[in-house]
Amino acid sequence: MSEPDLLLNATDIRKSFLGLKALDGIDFSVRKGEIHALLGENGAGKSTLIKVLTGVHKADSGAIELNGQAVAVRDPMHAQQLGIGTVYQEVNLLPNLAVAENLYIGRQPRRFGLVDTRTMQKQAKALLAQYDIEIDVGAQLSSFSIAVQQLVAIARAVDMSGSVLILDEPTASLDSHEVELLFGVMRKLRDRGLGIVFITHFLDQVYAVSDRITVLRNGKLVGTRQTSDLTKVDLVSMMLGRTLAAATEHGRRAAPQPSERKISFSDFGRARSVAPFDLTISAGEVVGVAGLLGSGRTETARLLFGIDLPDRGTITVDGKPVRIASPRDAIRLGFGLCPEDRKADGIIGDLSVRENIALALQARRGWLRRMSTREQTELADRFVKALDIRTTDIEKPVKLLSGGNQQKVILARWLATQPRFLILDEPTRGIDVGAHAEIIELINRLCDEGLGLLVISSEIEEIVAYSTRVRVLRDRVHAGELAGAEISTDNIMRAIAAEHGAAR
Amino acid sequence: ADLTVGFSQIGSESGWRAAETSVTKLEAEKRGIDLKFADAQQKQENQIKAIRGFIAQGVDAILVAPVVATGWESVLEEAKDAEIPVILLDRGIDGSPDLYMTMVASDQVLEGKVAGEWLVKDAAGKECNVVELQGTTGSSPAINRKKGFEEAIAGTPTIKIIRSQTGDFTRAKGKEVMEGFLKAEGGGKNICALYAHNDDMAVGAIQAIKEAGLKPGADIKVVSIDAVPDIFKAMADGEANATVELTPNMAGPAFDVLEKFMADGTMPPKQIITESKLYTPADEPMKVYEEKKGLGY
Amino acid sequence: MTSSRLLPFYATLVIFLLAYAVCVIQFPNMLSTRVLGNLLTDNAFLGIAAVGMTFVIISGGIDLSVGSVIGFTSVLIAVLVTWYGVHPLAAFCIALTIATVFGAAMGAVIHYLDVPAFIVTLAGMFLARGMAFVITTDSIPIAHEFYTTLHGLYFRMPGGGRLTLIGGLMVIVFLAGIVVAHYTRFGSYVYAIGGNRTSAELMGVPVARTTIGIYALSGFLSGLAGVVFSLYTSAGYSLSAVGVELDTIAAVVIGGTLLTGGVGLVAGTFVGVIIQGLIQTYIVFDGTLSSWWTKIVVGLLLFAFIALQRLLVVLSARKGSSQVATP
Amino acid sequence: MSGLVSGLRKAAPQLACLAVILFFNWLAFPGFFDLRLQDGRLFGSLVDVLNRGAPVAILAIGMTAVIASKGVDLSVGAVMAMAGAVAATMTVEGYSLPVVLLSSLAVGIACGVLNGLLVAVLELQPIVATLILMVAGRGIAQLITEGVIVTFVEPGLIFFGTGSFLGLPMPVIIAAALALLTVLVVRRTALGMLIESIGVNRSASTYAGINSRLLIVMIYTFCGFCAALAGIIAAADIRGADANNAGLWLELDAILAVVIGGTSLLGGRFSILMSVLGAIIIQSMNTGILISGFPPEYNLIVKAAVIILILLVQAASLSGFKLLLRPGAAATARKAEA
Ligand SMILES: Nc1ncnc2c1ncn2[C@@H]1O[C@H](COP(=O)(O)OP(=O)(O)OP(=O)(O)O)[C@@H](O)[C@H]1O
Ligand SMILES: Nc1ncnc2c1ncn2[C@@H]1O[C@H](COP(=O)(O)OP(=O)(O)OP(=O)(O)O)[C@@H](O)[C@H]1O
Ligand SMILES: [Mg+2]
Ligand SMILES: [Mg+2]
Repeated sequence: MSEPDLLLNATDIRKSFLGLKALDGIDFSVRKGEIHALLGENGAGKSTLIKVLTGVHKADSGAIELNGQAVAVRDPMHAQQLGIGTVYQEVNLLPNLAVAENLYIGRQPRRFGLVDTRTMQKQAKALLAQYDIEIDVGAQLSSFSIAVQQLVAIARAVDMSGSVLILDEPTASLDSHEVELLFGVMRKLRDRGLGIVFITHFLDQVYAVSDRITVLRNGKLVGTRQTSDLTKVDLVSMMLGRTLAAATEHGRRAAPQPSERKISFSDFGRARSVAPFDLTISAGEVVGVAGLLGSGRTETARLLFGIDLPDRGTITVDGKPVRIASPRDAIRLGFGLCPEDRKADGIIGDLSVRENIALALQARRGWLRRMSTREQTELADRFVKALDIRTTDIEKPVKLLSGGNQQKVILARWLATQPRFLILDEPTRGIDVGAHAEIIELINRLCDEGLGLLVISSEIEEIVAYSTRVRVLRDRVHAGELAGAEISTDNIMRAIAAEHGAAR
Repeated sequence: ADLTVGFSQIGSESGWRAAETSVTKLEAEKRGIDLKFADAQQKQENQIKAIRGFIAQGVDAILVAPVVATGWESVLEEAKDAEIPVILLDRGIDGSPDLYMTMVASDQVLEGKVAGEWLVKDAAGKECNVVELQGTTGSSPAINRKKGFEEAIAGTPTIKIIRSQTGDFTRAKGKEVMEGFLKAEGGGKNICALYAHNDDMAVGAIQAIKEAGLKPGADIKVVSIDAVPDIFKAMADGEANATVELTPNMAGPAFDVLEKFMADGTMPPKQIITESKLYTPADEPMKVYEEKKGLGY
Repeated sequence: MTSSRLLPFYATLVIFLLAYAVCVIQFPNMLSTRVLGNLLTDNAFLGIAAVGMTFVIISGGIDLSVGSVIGFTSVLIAVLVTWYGVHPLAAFCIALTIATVFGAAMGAVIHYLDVPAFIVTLAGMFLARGMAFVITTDSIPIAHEFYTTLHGLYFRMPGGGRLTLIGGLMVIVFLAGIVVAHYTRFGSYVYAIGGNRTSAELMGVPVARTTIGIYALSGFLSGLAGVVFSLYTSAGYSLSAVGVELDTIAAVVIGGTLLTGGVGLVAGTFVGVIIQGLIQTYIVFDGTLSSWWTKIVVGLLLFAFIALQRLLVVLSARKGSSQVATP
Repeated sequence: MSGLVSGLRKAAPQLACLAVILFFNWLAFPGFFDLRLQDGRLFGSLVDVLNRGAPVAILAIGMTAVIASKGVDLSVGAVMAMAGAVAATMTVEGYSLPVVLLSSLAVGIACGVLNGLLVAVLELQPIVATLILMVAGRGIAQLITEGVIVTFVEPGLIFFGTGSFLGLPMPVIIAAALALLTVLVVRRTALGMLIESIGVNRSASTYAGINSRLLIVMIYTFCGFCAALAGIIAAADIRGADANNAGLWLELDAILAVVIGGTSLLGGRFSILMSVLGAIIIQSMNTGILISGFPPEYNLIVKAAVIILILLVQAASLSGFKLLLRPGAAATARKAEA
């Protein structure tokens, strides 16, 4: 009954978590030689579907066929044996192992029964070269940035996928160069006859590579279409269940009135981290930070927020000199930072959504002045509504939320402190179009109220969309700044590419 | 010539042990012996290490208070090869007597027997239910003192051990276990005597008996072993009835024979058994208490 | 780059050499083959058990049953050989099998019931010691000619030191441990589980099999340590090796392995064991410390070693790479 | 009211275990549940369980905070010995009771601060950091007493071990008061949440502005305080300081109590009252062993069996009995967090 070129066919998949129907009768199929985009809002059930397909979760009901034969995928190892390679949403690698070991664990080349490290490293080098990564594959994975780790995860999954490759938001925090490389690889694999499942929130990327689109909403299947038959507007309304008013194109903010309320960092730097730089952020300003992977953007943020201490430089807030020796000092001055690595530095997984949102505010108040549970609940309720955080209730441990919703929780944590200066490192990573628009709108509104913002993003369109100034980093040096009408995708690209550094 | 002697002590798990250590140091000082002391913290492997260390240092003689009877052959063999005489303190070891020069020890079985015989005499044919506080499970004094006591009462069917549990040689456990015994035996009404493998446990148990509203020494007789100062105080207060002395001065006789051997090569007898003297309230307990207090118990 | 992982190991090694030099300056006798031979022989059982503990700790677990299993095997062997006349080799096989199965069972409970290793192995610790008591509370000497033969197997080094069979066995176990940790898939699984169990599972690491294997290995090596202990003392005693688990954990950790799992070296553990032996030897050579000062000094030396190690690691990390430590 | 109900539901497996153990105790000794009032004081095996369990319960209260912060404190036993030694020697030397108590508690606090600094500032692994004091601390305690059991007769100090108040033994009163006070402080201030937060993810907590270093030092300090309190009680109970044996191996009992109470050794969510319940379970088992009349060689086997029983009950109640029938269910549950 199945089509001949059907690789993977899942029918009527159901899965619920404690009464929450995460998947409610989903049909999903992957054909030979296609790239199939799986789309939907945050919490729609995309990752859950992937986990069911790869044996992480057991479906409550439903059937999965692989190459026309019914299979019951026992666990991820079994899925791998069946030729399904997967990159899960959060980077699920082993930071304490070498890069090469991460790529080959469980299938290391052996000589005389022992692992042949030299061959393994040679193969690993060759594998990563396809993605333009030249790194010491013997070094620990944790010594590389999230983006590199993501690429390693992709390289590993691609290398292992015999027939199906599943990528759950692989491009979040990759820059356009890496994304292009990845698409190149995906197309090559498609031409070899693999079926690829691709989850993303970047609609441009969907149109750039995919052949078919399946949309989920609230755990239900909305439909599957040929990409060529579906316009962007229709796609968005399929995903959201409504049309998105004007949210897709947002006008650039005008530079705010020069204000006395400003924060200046001068001659700020740290050896082997970021070269000394000057940076001033006035109230109402949005400074975008652009640069290639490893150009020092995250390190700049860490420096500004007092996580790493500068070797040199001074800070003044509203003209008065201040000292920041820890994140606490920064927070006391009204700073906030949404970190890039939300799993490691952002969420407190076992605590509830409510507590996660209240945390920074509570920490600032000090332990003696506890926020009452009611106060916390009100706060959390307010932000759950404002940011449209999808959760069954605010007492749910935050680790059980979908990736994009976790990101929103962290954003809420900082907004709750009513900061005057907020640093966002890849803030829209994994956030869906609808929420994306809402968050940008929120940012705009906050800036109108006098918030200063520093946004680090790999998505240049996004930077163009809301920055009043753009800082460009190259090789750990603040290499240039664009303002006003200079800000455009082309100009930023050119600034990034100028004198291409030796770092990569 | 000054002698250098290595002393491998088990540890400092009890007041008696601490006293033995300080008496040994005192005796060595008195005789101008350079004593190398090593505390093994209850571990045989540490004692073996210590003995090997002494051999490597080239001491003139070694004193060992073996934590357990077995397991000394190969290390003592090495000492013999290095021609260093070894003297055992407190207890003997299994294995060839050639391995050591002599042993200065008490007879642990006898200690238990003396305690048991006292009880047999004291009970004078009346029914007597005894509860027993054992030492650390598996330790040789616990095994031997139990054995000796049981031998002594074997011929007297009126005396029965009704409960026996370990109190780990400590005061705290002695008290806790005694509390349990008292509860389980009708508030202590069924108990006529307590036999504790050491005084520390007895002292703890005496408190438990008092707290249960009974009179130790009268309602429940208390007999124990070691003769540490605190039990004499209890005896003076009429709360304990008998204790069997285990002298902490094992080193004195050891040094005596050693000096003689060094002087003219006299081989001592293989065993020097210390006295297991019984003390009762008749023996002027307060006087003994004062005597013993300075010894580092 | 790769050397950053070896850093704690080098630091430990340097500290050991320094400490040894200090000892020798104070007590020239300590520079003798006798002392070196003793370090190997006297710590053989500790070292062997510590190899197993290293794997357990790298995997993010802990095994508190080590000391009890040593005690249990030594009693079992003694009873089999002395009371039942079993040949020692056969007794070894029986004991090792039981110890391995015991470890595997603990691993299975840890994995399938998803309970902390701390608690499971604590129960294991009680159980093994309890079984030893039930077999017998007496200490049982072993007088079998096979033991005498084995005792005769040593290499006399110039200067009177002995490289004994059990000392050599420890070295072999360490070498094997290093190979398993770094050159087998099992070894990489151990590191993987310690790094992040969930990720390891998602990456297709056979977590169940590996966890059971790790504790089985630890059980086996504890059993082997028990065999060595029984050779060392020619006896079996239910109270032997009490608290050895803490010594092995300390050795493993001094050797630079993180208790949080995922990071560590078998070779580091070797240095850790030898350092502990050195502390003991130093105290014996000194010979003036009272019982209590012995404990205090052991604690202080332990602290000195660990603090120095951290200092070296932090200093060279600061010099070596651009890596910024997370707060 | 609903809080009580949900609390009871959460405690169901532990309460079930306790009930089973108490039932066996009753089988072994039919008078187990008897209580009688004498001289205004309650007597009975149940009171004994509480009384004997009090030191471990007090240790467990401090240990809970430490474990919730993803640490562990092995030194509590040694700190008990030190505090007891200080209390006893100072009493013998004639210092007044308040001075004695304060000094003794100060010793515990100092030890806690030391542990906290080693963990938070030097960033040593908690097990190792506290192992140092575990070894050295007992030595210091013996140094204070010079290896002797220092016996004292000061009724004021003894009252803390064997006195009674409101019909209950003092140790029980102290433990209960400490537990309630701690719960109050931890839940009425933000401390509880902050501790859980650093226990779950210290890095993220630092990013959120929590002073994790200070908090960790505070936690270990509190644990040291609890240990000192337990040490005073233990010494007062036997009217003497037994430096070598006081608190010996009690750190394991305390950790066990915390884990039985459901706090994960990996840090995070904790409950003080549940840890106290854990301590009571352990003591019921110990008392049961004492009154059962089994030969002592079987003590450890019984202990192991009870721990295994508790683990099984907990595991079963966590995910229903299907877990036992279908191995791997726990693993699947864990994977869900990926
Ligand atoms: N283990 C779990 N327990 C309870 N609820 C869960 C669990 N895993 C996922 N959920 C819930 O299931 C729903 C679907 O989550 P899923 O991660 O599949 O969303 P998603 O489509 O991948 O979203 P995103 O785009 O944000 O990644 C969410 O509401 C989430 O909170
Ligand atoms: N492609 C690469 N090859 C080798 N090393 C890289 C690469 N990309 C990043 N790195 C390393 O990763 C580390 C982290 O860089 P950092 O996080 O400051 O960069 P970033 O500009 O924030 O980039 P990202 O977008 O990854 O966050 C740096 O040490 C850098 O050298
Ligand atoms: Mg997702
Ligand atoms: Mg970055």
